[in-house]
Amino acid sequence: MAKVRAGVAGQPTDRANGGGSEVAGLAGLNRTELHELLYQMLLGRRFEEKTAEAYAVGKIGGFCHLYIGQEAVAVGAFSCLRKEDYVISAYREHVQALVKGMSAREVMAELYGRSGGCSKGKGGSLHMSSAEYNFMGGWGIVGGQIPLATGLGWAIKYRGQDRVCLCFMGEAAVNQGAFHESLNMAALWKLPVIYIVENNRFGMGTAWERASSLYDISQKANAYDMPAAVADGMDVLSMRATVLEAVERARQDKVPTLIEARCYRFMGHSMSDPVHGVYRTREEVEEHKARDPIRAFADRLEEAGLLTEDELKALDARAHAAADDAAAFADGSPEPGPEQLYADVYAQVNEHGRLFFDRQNRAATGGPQG
Amino acid sequence: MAKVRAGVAGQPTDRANGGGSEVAGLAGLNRTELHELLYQMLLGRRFEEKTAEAYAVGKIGGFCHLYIGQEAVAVGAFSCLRKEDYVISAYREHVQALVKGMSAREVMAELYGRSGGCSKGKGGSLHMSSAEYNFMGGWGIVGGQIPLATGLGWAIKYRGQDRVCLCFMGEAAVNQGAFHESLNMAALWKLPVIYIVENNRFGMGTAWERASSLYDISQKANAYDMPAAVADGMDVLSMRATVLEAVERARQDKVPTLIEARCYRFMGHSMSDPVHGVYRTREEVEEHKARDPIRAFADRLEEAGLLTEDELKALDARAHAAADDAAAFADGSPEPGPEQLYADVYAQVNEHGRLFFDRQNRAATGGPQG
Amino acid sequence: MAVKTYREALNEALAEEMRRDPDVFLMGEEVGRYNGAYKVSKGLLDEFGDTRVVDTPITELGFAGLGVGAAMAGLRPVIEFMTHNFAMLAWDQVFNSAAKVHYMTGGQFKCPIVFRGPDGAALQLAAQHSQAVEATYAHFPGLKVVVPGTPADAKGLLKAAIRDDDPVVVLESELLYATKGEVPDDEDFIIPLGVAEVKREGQDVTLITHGKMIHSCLQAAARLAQQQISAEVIDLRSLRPLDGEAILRSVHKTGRAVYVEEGWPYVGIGAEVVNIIQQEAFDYLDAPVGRVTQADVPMPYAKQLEKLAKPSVELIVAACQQVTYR
Amino acid sequence: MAVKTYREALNEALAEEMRRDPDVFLMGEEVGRYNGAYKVSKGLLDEFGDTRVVDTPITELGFAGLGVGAAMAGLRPVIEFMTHNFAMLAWDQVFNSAAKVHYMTGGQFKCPIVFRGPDGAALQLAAQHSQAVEATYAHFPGLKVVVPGTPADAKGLLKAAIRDDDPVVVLESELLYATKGEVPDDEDFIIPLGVAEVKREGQDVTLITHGKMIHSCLQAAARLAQQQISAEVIDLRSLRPLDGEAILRSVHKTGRAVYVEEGWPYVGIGAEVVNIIQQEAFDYLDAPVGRVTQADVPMPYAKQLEKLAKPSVELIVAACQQVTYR
Ligand SMILES: Cc1ncc(C[n+]2csc(CCOP(=O)(O)OP(=O)(O)O)c2C)c(N)n1
Ligand SMILES: Cc1ncc(C[n+]2csc(CCOP(=O)(O)OP(=O)(O)O)c2C)c(N)n1
Ligand SMILES: [Mg+2]
Ligand SMILES: [Mg+2]
Repeated sequence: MAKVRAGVAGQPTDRANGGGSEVAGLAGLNRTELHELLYQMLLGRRFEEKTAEAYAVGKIGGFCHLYIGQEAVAVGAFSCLRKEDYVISAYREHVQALVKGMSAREVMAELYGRSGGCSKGKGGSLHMSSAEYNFMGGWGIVGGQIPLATGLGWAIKYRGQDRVCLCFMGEAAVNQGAFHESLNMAALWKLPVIYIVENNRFGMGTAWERASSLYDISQKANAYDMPAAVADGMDVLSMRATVLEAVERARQDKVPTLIEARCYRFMGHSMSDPVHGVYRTREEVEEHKARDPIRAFADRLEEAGLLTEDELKALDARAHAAADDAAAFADGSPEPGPEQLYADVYAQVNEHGRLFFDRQNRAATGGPQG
Repeated sequence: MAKVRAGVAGQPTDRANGGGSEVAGLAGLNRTELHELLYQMLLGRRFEEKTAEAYAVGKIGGFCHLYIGQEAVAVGAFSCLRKEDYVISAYREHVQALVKGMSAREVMAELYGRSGGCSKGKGGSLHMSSAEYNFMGGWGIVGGQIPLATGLGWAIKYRGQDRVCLCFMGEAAVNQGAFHESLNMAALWKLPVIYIVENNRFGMGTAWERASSLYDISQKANAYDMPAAVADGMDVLSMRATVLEAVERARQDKVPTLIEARCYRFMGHSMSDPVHGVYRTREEVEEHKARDPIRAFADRLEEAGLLTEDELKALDARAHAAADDAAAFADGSPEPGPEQLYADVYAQVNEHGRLFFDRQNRAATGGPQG
Repeated sequence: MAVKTYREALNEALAEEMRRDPDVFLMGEEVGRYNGAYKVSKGLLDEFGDTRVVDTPITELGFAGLGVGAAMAGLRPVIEFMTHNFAMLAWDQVFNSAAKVHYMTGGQFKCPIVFRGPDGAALQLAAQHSQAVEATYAHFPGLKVVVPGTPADAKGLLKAAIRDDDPVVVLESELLYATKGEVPDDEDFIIPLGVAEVKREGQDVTLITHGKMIHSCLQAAARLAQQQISAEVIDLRSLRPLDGEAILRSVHKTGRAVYVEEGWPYVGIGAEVVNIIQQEAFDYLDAPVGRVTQADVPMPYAKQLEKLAKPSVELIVAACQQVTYR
Repeated sequence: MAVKTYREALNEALAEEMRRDPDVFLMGEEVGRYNGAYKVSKGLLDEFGDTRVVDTPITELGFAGLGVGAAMAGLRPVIEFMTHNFAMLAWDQVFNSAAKVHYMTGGQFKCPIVFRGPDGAALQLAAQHSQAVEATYAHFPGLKVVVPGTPADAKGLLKAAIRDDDPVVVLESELLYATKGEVPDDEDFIIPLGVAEVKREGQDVTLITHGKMIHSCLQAAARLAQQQISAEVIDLRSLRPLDGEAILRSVHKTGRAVYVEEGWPYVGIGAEVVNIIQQEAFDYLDAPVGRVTQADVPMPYAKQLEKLAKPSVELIVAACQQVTYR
């Protein structure tokens, strides 16, 4: 997203939050940059649709959590980042990996469990990551990534780097002790971490108000004397404006921020979960789908004369093509060989002693003897 | 403390907070009740002094954390309780055990590791408890008792009982995830638990402001939409008034409260820690000692004409006698026999299978063969 | 007797015990309105209401500890961990509270609590969601640990666990929930903790195992039978207490044994069973006790790698051939 | 060589590695201004300042996870747990994060972190403060685990752990901090992970052990010598990687072995060592491998009970007599 970022360096943040309606652009972004935001959202959507298809035919296994409906959150937020900034997230992270810069190919191949995947097929849906793009991972333990994010912020400060760390979590993770412990340390030590709570209303089947005694997530920041903000997670420009402010504060003053992004999950919790059911009605889902963040942003650009129907079609075609290409690549990527079973358990395989203890398995797979 | 409690049922809580200066009493308590409060504090003080002596000559071992300086917190708070109310605490709990009603003998014998101890010598300093008095224990894991307190509150509500649970913790425990998870559940489910943070300024050698990004502990309650209050933990009547209000709220509305009791630890963190050192100066300690809660309360009673010098001496003599008697009892109480090693690991020793696996040890100690 | 799924058997055990004893309640993530992440608690919210079937926030440490506190007050909580992978967040409360409270209070407070949920791998859930952690639970005195492998065992062991006065960890399995088997109807059907079962009789080699792996062992035994190797399959069912006699009886007969488990090898349950056999049946042994376990690696996601990582019927057969020198 | 305490040896290891590599930092409760709860980090705050010697709030899960994040970013954190009893609060980050991140990212992120602190019992600290938990750590692939028993080993192993690119758990001991021994001065003195040491040579029986128990084993060996039983004492030092060869070499010679450990017996390290010996030296064994461990109970507070609960020199001697049939 380097292109977009470059366009807005130094823009006053209050202008960024909607409003600016000169035909030249919107929210301080020019036409190309706005199209890029739209494209990223479309890419995410098409990629996830492709993922759902592949899952349905058994090419992808395990747990698989789609991001459909929440694209504006990642696209808006990451448009404020540089390549060297860190992002860490939970398990609903395929699209975030893409938006951080990872190729659709390596993400899809990882979903397919193939050696061309970003983690050679060892991580899968829950554990996308890229050392190159500083996408530090998908984490499968709810809240487990929050202390890690705090550590990434710690490392930035330790080294005096001009970086920030963005930490994504679902709203249900806020109730974990890890959240509390991390935010206190980040505020106490002034770490450049922006904690973004994607409040899509539900943790599996539990609505937020059934899990938390306080409704307003951003107010939790007061317990740590930390700045906070609320963003409309269905509006890519609102996300961008809110995160931009937090990122600037983090870069300049090394101060963390807690952001609640109010959004909605259009799909079931995971591929095995129905879209609606005991915990929400079809009507509720439909109501939110009417506020589809991609449709809404495209409409807004069209109304402002910043997007034509043909341009939209072209962007969408590009997104479709990228998703198709990713799937084709994944299909052709070889399965990891048996020698991969024991590879990567350790970074440093000791020449002394035994690190592994299952001779039988090792013999069967050609695993290490050390 | 049944006597004191009986005297104040239905007293308006604002009167309780100091002020009331008719010679008949103070803060809604009559002379006898006030003397009882003073006696409890004296008992705690003399008991702990005796404990320190016994520790110095090796009659008590392990970790040992004294309560000297904090007596007003427990005495004021527990004066609002009934016998059936639950209390649970951390490891600085000898005096709390006494004030909840346990005999000085069983607490001292436990410190001595003798069979006459409340836990037959198996728990020691960190783990005082009494099923009879609903003193649910000293806990050695910082913050570990907070979820348990929440469960005691849950049990009260589950059974529709007219009880409350008081949970004590040091201020350093507030940073633990267990605090966050527990307070959320207690507020969400409206459990009758009163969380009392004894803010004695330090967790071992770490001053509160070096461990928390927010200074005001009571404000942390906002994150859970929970009522909160601050009490002067050096003033037994302030403690009493604050806790009384919370207890009434808990009994009537089943609502939890977070109370910060500001106090000070006169001794080192534990018996092996010097009173002052790298983390605080002798002057700071002396300054706080000048506000000794026992001296201050006695002075106040004397000024109000509610206590004579002779009465004070008599109360103190009683406290000394109780502490001496406890030590004598403990000295005479037998050590637990070897058969105790395997007793109580399980409440239900199964007749099938083996529960224990160290034949050698079991043979040596006459332990169970099952 | 009726044929039921493992899931239904657990559900019945919960419902029956909740009907029988008003102090029993179920608490965990999604156990109520969602009917359980794996539908084990289906219908219980409707029958028992929301003080007895309680949806929690995602706070494993907190609600596990809440359960311990409630148990100290005399209730009988059943705490569901959505999986035991997440229970690690709560292990302080399991090991430092539940396992110790009765001892360190000199027997004043019982802790009749059940911690249950699926353990071990399902399919392609990768490293953080595929761990079999029974070796860790079983190590701690103060806990009891059971691992049912069939619907009948699931029902009988869970009921026994709920009625027990000590903390019991029940390790279920995602891949077993849909499996079927005969389950006794008797409302007091209980499988006492600490009683193993011979799931198949044999003469030449003893396959000792627990939980899901009994099915792999039974398959292996069938294949071995074709090779004229007669394998006895012993399902321990309970890891603490442990039915050492059942192990020894069989090893005295066969002189050869293989331990099969889903967990990692190093310091696994199998290591301890080897220890018991060599301590107490040293002179009966004709060959070292074999072991088949998960590969000593975090679980990989890719399907083929995962398959290689899991203890397979092939490896079990091979281990039996090895200890019988065939 | 100079005589130093175990505490000083650890302190030197930290200081030397921090001087050598600016990416190394120490974080934990009371490590800074207080100089460490057990004074292991004495003087380090003064020398290295408060970004490299960091006092934390009491939030074990949080700062352990912070360390893992920092390690993923390329730093080399040394995380001190005031004791490993409290580390249970952080085990999710140790087992689900540190032990798995390298594998599940396909090798993209290393996790060069050290988790250190005292393990096992001191004196009369009761059930929640007296646990030896190495069996649990060692079970998880992805971790390395070392347990130094002497000052020299403490220094050499901690330095090796800090330089290692994987997460290493270092289990120290409160009761050893003040013990003394010769420590090499060389700043590059390293004891490679996975190399055991013969602490005393002998012919009749092999005492295998780790950590604090080597001292009890050496005492037992001295007493056994008076009874004309020559015991060899092997200190494993590192539990993962494990020097299996050293075990087998000695057992081949003596034909008899006893494992001694401070932890609980059931599914303990000793069980696995028994397993290895019976797998790989079956034909050399003249008697079942003996074991001496903590009693299978939570640690009691009372002095006499605690003494009974701990593995004693007497029990070690008795176990050696038993396996040598004397
Ligand atoms: C510690 C832990 N507990 C439980 C789970 C099972 N689980 C996976 S996702 C989830 C819901 C999380 O909801 P939220 O944080 O709001 O994220 P969302 O799925 O809405 O993106 C649960 C309970 C888990 N993975 N980790
Ligand atoms: C989980 C855990 N971490 C660390 C410790 C070691 N420790 C014992 S007391 C203590 C300080 C606690 O301070 P605070 O909560 O303020 O209570 P106080 O001692 O002041 O009463 C620490 C760090 C522990 N017992 N448990
Ligand atoms: Mg959510
Ligand atoms: Mg304190």
